[in-house]
Amino acid sequence: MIGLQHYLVVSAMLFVLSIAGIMLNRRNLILMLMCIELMLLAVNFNFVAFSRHLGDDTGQVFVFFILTVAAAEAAIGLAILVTLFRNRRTIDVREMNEMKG
Amino acid sequence: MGMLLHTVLFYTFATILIGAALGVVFSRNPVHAIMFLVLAFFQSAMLWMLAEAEFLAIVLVLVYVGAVMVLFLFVVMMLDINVEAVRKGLDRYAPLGIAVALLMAFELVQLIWLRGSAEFGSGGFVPYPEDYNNTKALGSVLYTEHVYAFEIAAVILLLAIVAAITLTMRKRPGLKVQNIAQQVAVRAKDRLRIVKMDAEKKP
Amino acid sequence: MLNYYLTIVLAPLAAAVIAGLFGRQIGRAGSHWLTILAVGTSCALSVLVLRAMFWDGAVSENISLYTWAATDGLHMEVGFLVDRLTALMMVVVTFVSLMVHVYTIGYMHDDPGYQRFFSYISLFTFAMLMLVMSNNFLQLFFGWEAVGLVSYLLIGFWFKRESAILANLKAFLVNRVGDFGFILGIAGVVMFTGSLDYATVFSSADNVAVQTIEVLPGSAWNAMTVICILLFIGAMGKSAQAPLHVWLPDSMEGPTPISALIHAATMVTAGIFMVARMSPLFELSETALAVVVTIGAITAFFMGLLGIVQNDIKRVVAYSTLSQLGYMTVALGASAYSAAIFHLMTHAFFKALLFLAAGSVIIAMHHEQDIRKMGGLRKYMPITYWTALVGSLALIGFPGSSGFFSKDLLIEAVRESHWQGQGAVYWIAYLSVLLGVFVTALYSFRMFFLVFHGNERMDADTKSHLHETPWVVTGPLILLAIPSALIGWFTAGPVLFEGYFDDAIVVAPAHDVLAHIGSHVWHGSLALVQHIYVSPAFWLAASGTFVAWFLYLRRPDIPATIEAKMSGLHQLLVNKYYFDDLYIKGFAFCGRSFGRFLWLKGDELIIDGILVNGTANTVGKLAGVMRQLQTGYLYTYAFAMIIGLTALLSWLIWFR
Amino acid sequence: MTLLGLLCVVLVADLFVDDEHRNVTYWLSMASLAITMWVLFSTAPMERTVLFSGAYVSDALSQAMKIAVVGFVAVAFVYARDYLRANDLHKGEYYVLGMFGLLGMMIMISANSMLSMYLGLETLALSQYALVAFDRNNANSSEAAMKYFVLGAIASGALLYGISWVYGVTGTLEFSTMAANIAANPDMNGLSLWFGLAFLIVGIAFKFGAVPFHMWLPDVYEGARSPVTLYIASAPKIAALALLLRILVDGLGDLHAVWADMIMVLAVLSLLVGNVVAIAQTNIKRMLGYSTIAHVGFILLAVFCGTVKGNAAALFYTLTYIVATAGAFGIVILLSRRGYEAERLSDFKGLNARSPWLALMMMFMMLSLAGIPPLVGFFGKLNVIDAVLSSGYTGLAVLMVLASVVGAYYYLRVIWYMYFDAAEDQAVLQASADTRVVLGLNAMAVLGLGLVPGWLWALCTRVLG
Amino acid sequence: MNLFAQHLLSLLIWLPILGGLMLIVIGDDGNARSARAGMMRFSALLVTVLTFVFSTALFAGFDNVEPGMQFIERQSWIGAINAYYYLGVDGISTPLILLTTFITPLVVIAGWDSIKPRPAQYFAAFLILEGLMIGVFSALDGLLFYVFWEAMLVPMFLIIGVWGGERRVYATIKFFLYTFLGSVLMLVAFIYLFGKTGGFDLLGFMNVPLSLPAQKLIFLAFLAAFAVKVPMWPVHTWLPDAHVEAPTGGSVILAAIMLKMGGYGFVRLSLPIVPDGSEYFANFVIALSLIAVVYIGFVALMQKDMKKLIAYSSIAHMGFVTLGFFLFWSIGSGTGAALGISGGMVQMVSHGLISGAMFLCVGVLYDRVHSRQIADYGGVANTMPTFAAFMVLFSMANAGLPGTSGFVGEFMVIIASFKANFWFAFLAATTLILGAAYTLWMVKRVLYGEVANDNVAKLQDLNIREFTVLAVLAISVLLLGLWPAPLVEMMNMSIETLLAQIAQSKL
Repeated sequence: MIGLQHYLVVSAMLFVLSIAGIMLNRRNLILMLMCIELMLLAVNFNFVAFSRHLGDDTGQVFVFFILTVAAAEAAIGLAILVTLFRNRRTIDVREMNEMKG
Repeated sequence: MGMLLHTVLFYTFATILIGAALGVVFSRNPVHAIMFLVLAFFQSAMLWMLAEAEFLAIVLVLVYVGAVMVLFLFVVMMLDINVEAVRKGLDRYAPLGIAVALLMAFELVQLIWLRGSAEFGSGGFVPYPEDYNNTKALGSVLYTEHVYAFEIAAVILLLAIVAAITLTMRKRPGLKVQNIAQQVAVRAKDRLRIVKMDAEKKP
Repeated sequence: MLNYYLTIVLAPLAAAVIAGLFGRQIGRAGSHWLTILAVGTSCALSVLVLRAMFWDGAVSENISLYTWAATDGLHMEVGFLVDRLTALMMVVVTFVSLMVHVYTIGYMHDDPGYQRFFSYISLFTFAMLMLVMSNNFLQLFFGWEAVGLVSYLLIGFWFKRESAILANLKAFLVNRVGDFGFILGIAGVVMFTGSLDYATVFSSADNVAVQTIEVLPGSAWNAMTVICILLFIGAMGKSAQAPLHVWLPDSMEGPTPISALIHAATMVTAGIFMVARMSPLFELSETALAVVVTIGAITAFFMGLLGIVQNDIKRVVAYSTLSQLGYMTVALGASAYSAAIFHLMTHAFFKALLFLAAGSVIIAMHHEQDIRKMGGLRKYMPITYWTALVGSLALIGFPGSSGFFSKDLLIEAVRESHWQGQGAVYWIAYLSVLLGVFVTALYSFRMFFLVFHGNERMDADTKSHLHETPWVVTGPLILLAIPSALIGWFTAGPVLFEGYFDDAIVVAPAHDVLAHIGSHVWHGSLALVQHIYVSPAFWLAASGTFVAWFLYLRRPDIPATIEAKMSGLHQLLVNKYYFDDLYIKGFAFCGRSFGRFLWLKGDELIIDGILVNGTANTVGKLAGVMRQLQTGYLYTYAFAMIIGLTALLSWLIWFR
Repeated sequence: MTLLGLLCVVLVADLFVDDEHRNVTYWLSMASLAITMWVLFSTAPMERTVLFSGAYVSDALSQAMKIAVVGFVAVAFVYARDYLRANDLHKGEYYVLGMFGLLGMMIMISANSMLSMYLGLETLALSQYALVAFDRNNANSSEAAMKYFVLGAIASGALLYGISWVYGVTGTLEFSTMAANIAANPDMNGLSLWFGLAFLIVGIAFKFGAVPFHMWLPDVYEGARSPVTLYIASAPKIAALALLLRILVDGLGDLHAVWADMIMVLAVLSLLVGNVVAIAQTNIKRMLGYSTIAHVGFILLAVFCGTVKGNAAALFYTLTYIVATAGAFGIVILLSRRGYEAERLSDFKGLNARSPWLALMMMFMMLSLAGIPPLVGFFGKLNVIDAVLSSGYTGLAVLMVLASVVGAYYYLRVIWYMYFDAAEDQAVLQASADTRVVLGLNAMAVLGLGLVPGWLWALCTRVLG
Repeated sequence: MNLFAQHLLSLLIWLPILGGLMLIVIGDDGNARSARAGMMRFSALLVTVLTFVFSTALFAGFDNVEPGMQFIERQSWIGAINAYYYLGVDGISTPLILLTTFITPLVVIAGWDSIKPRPAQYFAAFLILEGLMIGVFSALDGLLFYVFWEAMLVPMFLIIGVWGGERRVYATIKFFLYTFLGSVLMLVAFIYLFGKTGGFDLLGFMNVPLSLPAQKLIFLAFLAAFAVKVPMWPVHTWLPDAHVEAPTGGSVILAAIMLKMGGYGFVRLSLPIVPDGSEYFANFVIALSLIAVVYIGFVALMQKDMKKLIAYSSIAHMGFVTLGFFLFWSIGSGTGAALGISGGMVQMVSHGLISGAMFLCVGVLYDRVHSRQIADYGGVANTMPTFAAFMVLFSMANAGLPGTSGFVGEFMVIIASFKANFWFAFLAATTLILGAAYTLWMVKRVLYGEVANDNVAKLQDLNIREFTVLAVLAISVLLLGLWPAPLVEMMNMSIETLLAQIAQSKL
């Protein structure tokens, strides 16, 4: 019987993968942003699963708002990315260490 | 829908989902990664369908695949990132990273699968009643119970617009822009000068 | 009488303050007239006081002036105890001081620090009077240190001279070693009697004598012994007893008048006075008395020996002073306090005389002090010659002179104390003082002959200027020569045997050697002189004088031969038994090295370097290392967050 | 209260149109802040009311915090204006975004459910990201914004993941219901909930900048233009405290035993890392960033106690800390001029000779941050230590004071540069009258609150009681 | 008059502080010679002298037989934590307040024209410092005490840092952090006691029962604060540095008054609040004190810098203070304990005068030659006879010569410590030798001898200002040495009260 735990496990794996992606990614920022999207997806999975498990629609409403915010977030994130690119002509994470210490 | 079919479909979609996620994480080319991400979103939508959360499944596809991913793609294309700047093998800290990730995965699975069964039971979801309409149910609470959140969400979108424009819009000095008022206010004499001259030079 | 006492004490102080602060305004003559007037007043009043005590039989007075401080049941007061001991000391101090004041007019005539000098010696008189007139330990210590201060200032009077300022530092520090013991002794007195007042302390002395104190773990020493020895350490410093004697010869760097006043007649005898004053305490500890007698004997004999090899006229007299102080100390140890004080008095006169005579010679010689460059001065300086002869004879104990009475009876007392069977130390002490007589005669007349007789060894220029010194110099010489010669005749009896000191000096009957002598030996001054031939001391003195005559006038080549033959001994004597080397190269050097070690290694290296700055540097380095963690790379940041998250999760799952 | 939110929104919309006349924007936003403040005061002491189906709460705490955030944002605006004008950055967006952020903070402060909390948080976060990147021609700003954004997104991802677990276990998003559910059903207080809690703490700690979730903070402080740094360093800390108090105390108060330990570890690490690494800094903004981390340690330790006293101490500490920090950044801003950021520590050299007034005020700020009486920072520390000690943690108290000794060094260094060294830069310092007045008031507040801190402390205790 | 007496302490605290603020507000024009700077100086002098004049009312109105506090003022300050603006003095604090008000005008005069840059700020710092120091001595509320205690660091930090010598930054930061480190631990102890009593009343602290472990910890916290301030070995190393680098006035205040706060803290806080803790650690403190006397005595001997030498001698002298304070338990029954405490107190006052005077003497030389190295002098007495007379006097006082104030405290403490243990007294008494050795050796090298170099040859003797300052100090040193009774009697009753408190176990 496919139930809550299955969904949670899928979600957990997505979450861990996204985290791994952020940690291991040494290349460009866009991938990082994508991993973040993946992470939010994992979160949404959890909400959907719990919402269904509890029989409470609030969880799904939450997902709705997360999707909205994530869209706004993506927009701002990409805008920042663009300004960064304009200033530096690169989005390589390895070259982004002007400030440190 | 049979139980077995349900199970098979779940595992199929879940496998593809995880595979797609791996693809996102490990693909060399950003465009490929985006495509993998799109795939992952589709699979998620499928799984949510299986869980009878149709509205969100549709929204996910529409909003994410339709808008956000396109935005990503757009940015990737616009910035024209050199795909060759790929990693030459993983960084030396990668093993540590992987170990941490595995540890966390282990802990989460431990929680969900081994200890969680006691807390959540191992049964499936409670199916909705026959006349349940997911979209309608969500819609009905969204504007009543969650109107406050809804308004804030609106503000956030406004904020995102303001922010994105602030950050990216700029007036290029060389850009030619119409000035309607000026155009309307134009008088003929400003543009046209009538010059009287002889049709032919007198000999 | 209180007004008398206050005047005696305060007149010199006032004079000192005025001469010191306003010396420029009142001028040179103003300064010396003022101070001489003040000290003269003191002297006159002191004589009145003595007369009241001696002839009118006035009782001793114990007056408290004001409460210095009172806390915790301990009343620290300032006051006077004037008894016969005090009265005698007052006269001695003020008289010698007066003589020295007058003498100074001549001696310091050309010195730019004229007023300062008068201020100092007047201040000294005040301090010394405070010391002797005190009725409590606090004030005693005040006077004790104050005379030390003035001594310090006066030794370094010519502060441009490196040797002088070294000598005054040395004098002060060595005195401080003594004071170190002294103040501990006072603390002991307070601990066991709860009072600083003489009367209270003496009345509870018996009680103290039966108590013990644990100085070393497990030891139970008699409290009185500990206190007395500690007090005596103070006396050793001030009265320059071996091994704390080293400052006194060096103190001759000061002007001669103060050598006479401070380093011969008065201040150095403060220790003797103090022990005599503390006789009620010392009498209760035979151990302490034995220590006193030992130290005294060592000083008396060995310091005298050093006088033989000295060539500086003042240093010879200084070593003689050391030796004579040793005699007094031996007398104290033999419980013959009166004999010690009596010798103190006669010594004050004749030694001041000798010093002033030496000063007179020095003036005449234009500040040349080496006796090898003198000789035959008799004909140039008759007054000085005769007075010096009186002084020397008194010093060696020529029958009939004041020194004769005091010294002979002192030796007799030591012999008697030996008879009482107080241990072997008294035997040795007796031998020391006896042999010391010979030594005394030897060095005294060595100097006398070398200075006043024989060839004139000075250079021609000096010779052409030789003449007798002015009356302000010779006057005091004459005035001092009189008591030096005569005072013994009519004071020996009353002071020593007829109970002059009354209750001022307490002697346990078992120790009372003077009473024994008084009843068995003493038959009056004249009788003593008449029976001189039975006294070994007389013969020893005579032979000493003879040897001196033989070696230094008759056969001046012999001393050189002896020097060469016994070069080891000679070196030992010339180097003063290497005490100075021990102190300067030993203690002082070790102290400085130790200080440097503690400073550089302890403070700078360990505490500051390792602990304080080390900690600061470690934190700084840590900061440097920790900021490396902030690489600037986004993935590091994310990594840190995720590690943090994972750590929290792990802790929850496994450790909670 | 929602009125208020709407008011902001409306004003923001108004202002948005109006970015031709910069000063108008400034005065309009100041006016709107004033109105907001007036509304807040006029509705001031009220009973705890919950609105919007449990999404919104208004109580004494929220009133107090809102007044504070509005005030601090206004101060930030005042300090910012001249700087922005001088650096060709005087665009309406600073104020607009700032007011969006303010709105986010107020939402957070009044949130009674995870949903509104999250939305408020995002409102604040998004406007902050944009503010940091505000000077879009500045590479460092963009870099800082990017770092902030990515890490912030991760943190909010973690927070959301935590929220989902808490939701899954307790079945509700509302704090009061959540607390009631947990109290009614002790079984819920299990590992699953704790896991959710751990993720929540990551989100909260990030917002505060607690070690090891602090990495963004120095870079952002440094990279952002000074007025933005000032903004970020001030009011949002109150919002973060609201986040912490609402979730951990209101919602999950019964789990105190679990979260206290985690908070304590984070706090101790923050104290040590913040104070130690700040020593090595040469950039004053970065240094103040690390100092913030250290102060966060104090705030967290106060909350760690789990007592009313502790929470009140945290609030008091946060408020007083912001007063001093705002002043410090205000002076940093004032020292900067066109094309010149006075952000190196050495820029402060000889300030006493150039302007004794500024030096004196900066000294007040630094001493307050270092916790030297009678300045107000001392009483903040006093209250926190009191709270920690009365909960019985002597060792922690000792650690705190030792850390503050280490911390004193780098604050003293600023004073040292200002007073003991000769000036490298002789440019004349000028500031508009209102800036001077506000700065003066700021310094007076640091001193005056230190002399009579009683009422503020009483207030903090009351709103949390 | 009654109103005056009721608010006398407040007046003493706030008059200088407000005066200082006024100086800051008015400021100077950076020119030390201008009329405006001159006005600043005069106002500073006026304020300090006024303060001193008012403080004599404290002396006049002091009741020697009152066992408790006098001149009490009590106002609620921070109601929420029961902190009060609570002032009051007894026989222990009054002498120190008088010392403060006495020394500060002298310091102002001493800095008259040797301070070139920013004179207004300089004098303001001293005025504020004075108020804060008086505050420390008169605060009866723990929090108030701490506020004054800590705030005091700031002006001193600036005085050393701004007007100090070559390595002033190192010295002043070291000074600040060292003392700050000590005092924050005291703060923890205060807060703990607050938790126990619900208020910050020091007298309340004295009455609250405390377990032995708690007492030990509190004692150690107090020790950290006071030992650094005193300073005791081995936390003394800030002092030589601070003294060397500080301007003359700073050194004087530091040595004369700030060090006394440590000693004051011991008698006001450690002993009565944690008697059993004090008993437990008494021998430890005594050991440290004796180490200070002996060890530091040797270290002082080798110093090449006059100020450093005096600084080290201060440490050694302050060793007597702590020694005297902690003798109670070794003495046991009977008299002696009060003697030790009185001795320590007298030593504090006297050391305030003497070390201040010594630093002023060095300042006189420094102003002329700009060197503090002993080696740069020699034969100063030739060119500056008056100065030499003063310096010899103060050196003798420093060496503890009877008749000067330096003797009184040492004498009392040695007597008391003999009662406690022979070896305590033995080690303490070594100061007679060591103190004389390092002080007089310095005197010898600086004052005596031939004129050493051109700088010395060009020296001018004291001007009227310097003469006044030194003369006033000299008179007070002698007066206190010849008649300490008024001072001692002022303290007797309070010390008795204190001993009663110490004897009462709080377990």
